Amino acid sequence: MIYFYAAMAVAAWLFLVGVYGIVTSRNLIHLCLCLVVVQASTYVLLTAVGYRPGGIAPIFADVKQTDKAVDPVIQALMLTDIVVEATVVALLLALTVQIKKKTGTLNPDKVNLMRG
Amino acid sequence: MWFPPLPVVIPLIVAASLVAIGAYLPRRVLDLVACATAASVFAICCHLVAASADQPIVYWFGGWRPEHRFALGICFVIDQAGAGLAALVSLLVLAAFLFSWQYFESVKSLYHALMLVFLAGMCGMCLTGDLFNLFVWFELMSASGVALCGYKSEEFGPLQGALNFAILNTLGAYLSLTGVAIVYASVGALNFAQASASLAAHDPGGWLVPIAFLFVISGFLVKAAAFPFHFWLADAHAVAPTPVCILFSGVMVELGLYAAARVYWSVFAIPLAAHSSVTGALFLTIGTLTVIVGGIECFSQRHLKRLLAFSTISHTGVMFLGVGLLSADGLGGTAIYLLGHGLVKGGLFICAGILLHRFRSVDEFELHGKGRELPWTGLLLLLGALGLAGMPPFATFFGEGQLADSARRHGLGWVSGVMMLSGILTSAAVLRIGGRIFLGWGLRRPFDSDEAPAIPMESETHGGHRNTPGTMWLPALALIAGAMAVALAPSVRIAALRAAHRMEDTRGVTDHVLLGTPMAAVPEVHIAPALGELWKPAVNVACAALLALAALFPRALGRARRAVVHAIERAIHPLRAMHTGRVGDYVAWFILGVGVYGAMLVFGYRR
Amino acid sequence: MIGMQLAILAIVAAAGGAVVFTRKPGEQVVGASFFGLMLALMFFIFQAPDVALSQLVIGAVALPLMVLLAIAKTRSTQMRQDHEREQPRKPEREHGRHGPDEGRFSPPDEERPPADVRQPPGRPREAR
Amino acid sequence: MRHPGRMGIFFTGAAAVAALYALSAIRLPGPEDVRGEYMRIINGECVTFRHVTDAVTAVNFDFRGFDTLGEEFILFVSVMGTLVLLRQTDAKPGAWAPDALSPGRAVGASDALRVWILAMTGPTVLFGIYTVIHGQLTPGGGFQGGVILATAPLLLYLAESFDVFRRITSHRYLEIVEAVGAGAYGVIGLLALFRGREFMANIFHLGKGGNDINLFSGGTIPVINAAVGIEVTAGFVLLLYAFLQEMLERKEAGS
Repeated sequence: MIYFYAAMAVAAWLFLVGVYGIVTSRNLIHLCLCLVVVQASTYVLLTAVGYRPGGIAPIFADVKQTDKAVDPVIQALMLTDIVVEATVVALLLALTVQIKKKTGTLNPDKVNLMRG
Repeated sequence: MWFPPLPVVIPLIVAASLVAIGAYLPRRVLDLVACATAASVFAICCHLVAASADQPIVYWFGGWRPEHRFALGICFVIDQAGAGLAALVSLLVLAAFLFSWQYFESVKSLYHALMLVFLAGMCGMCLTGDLFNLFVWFELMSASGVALCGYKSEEFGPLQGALNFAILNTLGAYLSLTGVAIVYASVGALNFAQASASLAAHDPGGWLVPIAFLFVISGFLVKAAAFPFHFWLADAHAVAPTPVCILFSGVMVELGLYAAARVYWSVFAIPLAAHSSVTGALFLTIGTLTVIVGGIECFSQRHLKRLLAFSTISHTGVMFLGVGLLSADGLGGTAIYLLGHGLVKGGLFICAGILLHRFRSVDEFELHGKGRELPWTGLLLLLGALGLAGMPPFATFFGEGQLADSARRHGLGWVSGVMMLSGILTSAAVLRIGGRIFLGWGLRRPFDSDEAPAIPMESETHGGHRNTPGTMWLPALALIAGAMAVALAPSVRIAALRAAHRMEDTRGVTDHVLLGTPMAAVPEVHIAPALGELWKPAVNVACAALLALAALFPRALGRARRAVVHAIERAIHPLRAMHTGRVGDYVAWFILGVGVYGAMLVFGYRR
Repeated sequence: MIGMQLAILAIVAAAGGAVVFTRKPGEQVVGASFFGLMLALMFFIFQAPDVALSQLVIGAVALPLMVLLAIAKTRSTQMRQDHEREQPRKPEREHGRHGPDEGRFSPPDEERPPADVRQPPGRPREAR
Repeated sequence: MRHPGRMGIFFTGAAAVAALYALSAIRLPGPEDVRGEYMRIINGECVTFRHVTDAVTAVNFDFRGFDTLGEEFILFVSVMGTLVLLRQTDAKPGAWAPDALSPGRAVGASDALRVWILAMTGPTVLFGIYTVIHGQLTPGGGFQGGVILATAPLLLYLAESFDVFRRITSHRYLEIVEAVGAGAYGVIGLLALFRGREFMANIFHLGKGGNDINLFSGGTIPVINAAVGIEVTAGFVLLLYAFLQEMLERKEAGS
């Protein structure tokens, strides 16, 4: 079980450090990559949830099905999660590029139309 | 059994086809196809509402029915609450398509495709019965929402609005996914019914369940613009194209609330039952704070769309209060209120769109008196303001009456006072801006130099602006008239209450989904007497009108003016200062909100 | 096995921190790519080869590539804007009717007091 | 709000959230017999009942195929959204900054190196196709193979020029391919309705006997997998295309 607690701690760390990066970010591209770190926290958590000690990958080409395997459901969820990550980052980067064009700065604190 | 998957699948396939061949089709054909799709989804949802009147429809995708009581696949659990909300969604999408008939002259098929995918995501959220599937539709809705929000990417405002929207919602979604992972880690199930049954049978103990609950709903709270997760909403709604605003304010925000309520009653109600007062207190706290902050911010805006966005925040607070009563009649009242609010708000945003079309601005001071040319739009705006105030015969009146009645019976009479505050502040704001624009009352310049942002807007239309096309004012009229007509028939109110009873019957739904046991009959529902509450809207409107007049004619206050203005500014300033427009601040507030609400749950559960 | 698992988790944690604390996007991309690679390795060690392959192609290749392109684009925009600042240029769009709000777009690199230093609440506004 | 205020808010919240993580961790994971059931059923059934050896693919395209439909469209809508945001619609050839035409040429790479990069394109395509079509047997599938395939045109750009990249990846054509890939998924799901089954039911021939597992066994699984592969390939090429074109736009490059 020790791997699980370690993974949980890493997930919490990645979430908080990523959010810290977003809060303090002075560059929108940096901010996008911090968001990737936040999402990695869900990967780490899901990986640990799906893992079974001593389990093998859930691919039964060479092994009999009775062998102990890890959880394929969680892995399917993670595949979804990873694709979502790529697409969200693509959208954010497109916004970033346009913001740079319009305002000449990438600092999220300098562009600010929505005060009050 | 044809119909259950179609509200999601039809728009998706049509969207894909529009992207493939849309470039070769004339604009009108695109509009027609999009409208026809939204209309057919509306018809299907209405059919589903009727078909699920007796028992909820359970639809297993791929035919994976539960084996040995275990749900392998994904299911839709369609009850009247979900199907009704999906019907409202498709109706508003139809209105948005009609409104955009004259809009975006240069667009190709991408706009229609994005709107249809948005529709599919929202319908999927309404109907699903699976935690991860809910997350998938939530993400689909967010991704298409961001793209639509930033649609006018040649301006800066939409870019910043879309950026704040995307970052906050993505963070919320990751936290939701963390919650889903925690649920899966403890019971190994993703299906609502399965997770609920397993959590009830094997409660992992400790604070696990409340924390998982908070994580799961935090993404939905962001979407629902609960305080302090609400900042993104005003930014995004103020700048999104008008047809998109109709959907954002009319239903997307409410869908966040719906998802939180759905997850609570479908999964967590039984394991959290022993501490339902804590959960109720959480929702009531969120609701109260959201009503007050949204209302005050709403009143201090000068940009009509942004003002309406803050009013949405305030009204979501009312709905949070309704959910926080954690009772079937409270939930039913919320449903009626949601229906009325969605329609009224859609109509009001269309009015803002008409102003933008005619005058290329939605700024209170720029448009001073210009609205005299548009008496009918002004009348619609007035009606909308009355609808926000909860005036009969608007559905908001009946919803609020039901909520107040339910609150009184739970010994929470103060809740109706908070709800009145929301009605007063938001309708006062709309009346004030309407008086200034359509009657030319009041000052031409902001009285207070520390004014709210006047976000530069560009017109969304080209060509002649001498008249308002029928495709613009007809949807507005229809929506506002619909908000008046819909709850007049007691059968609608009874249906809403019955739907709420069904939604709340966790055990019955669980058995119905996993074993196919028919659900028990709904008990006799209690419609709150409406006429005895008539003084409330009267007080609301009177206070709102006074407040609006005072804001329009501050000099009439005479000597007291300085003191009054001073006091109001002191009250408003901290709230305004909170809303810095910087995404880093918003994210900090998000984390603080999750932490504080989590602490509330943890300390509450120890008792 | 357990040692490997703990080691890769530690590496992932460290790499994630490095991504956040590298403030220059150009260098950060390298870190992010490494981070993606380590996540893929973690998936592999935890018996998730399908996920590892996805993470490898997306997290370690496609995503850093997009970020690199975005950086290149913003650099070229910066060059153009620097170029234009040397010569006076016409405003792109009329903001005139919004008078007081033009200042909300802070030009780049120009040091100005933070926009949120506002009038403290206690002072009467009319005096100004 | 000044910066210190923001950090105060953040650290207060972060401490509480960290505590929430810790409090939930001490009760996790739950009892093995409860949470292992889903996994046991799927691992037990995917070979016998679905004729595929990769359980993850079986979950993705069959047991929980409806999730994957939504996910497909998340990708679809994000690509469309990126195109909308970057407004890549009507750029003409010749509008690129000359030095950006080919990084290979720009840095003065030798012909041998460029030929080598070009030669890599073939194996990349082969490997991508292999990954896609073996999705149900070995790790991989439409998503992974699709992204690999999408990097092949990029190699052409690196070695040759953006015009070559553009010529083989016509924007209009790619959009159609992407839409067809995404729409095909929904249509395959709909086919089951016409057969009187539930949406997304696996109505195609699964395979002969109990142990017939090959590239075409699994009924709808390989078909959906291929559709996903097509959509992901086109989607990621479009994304790369949009960002590349954005980077190379001469008008903006200030030359």
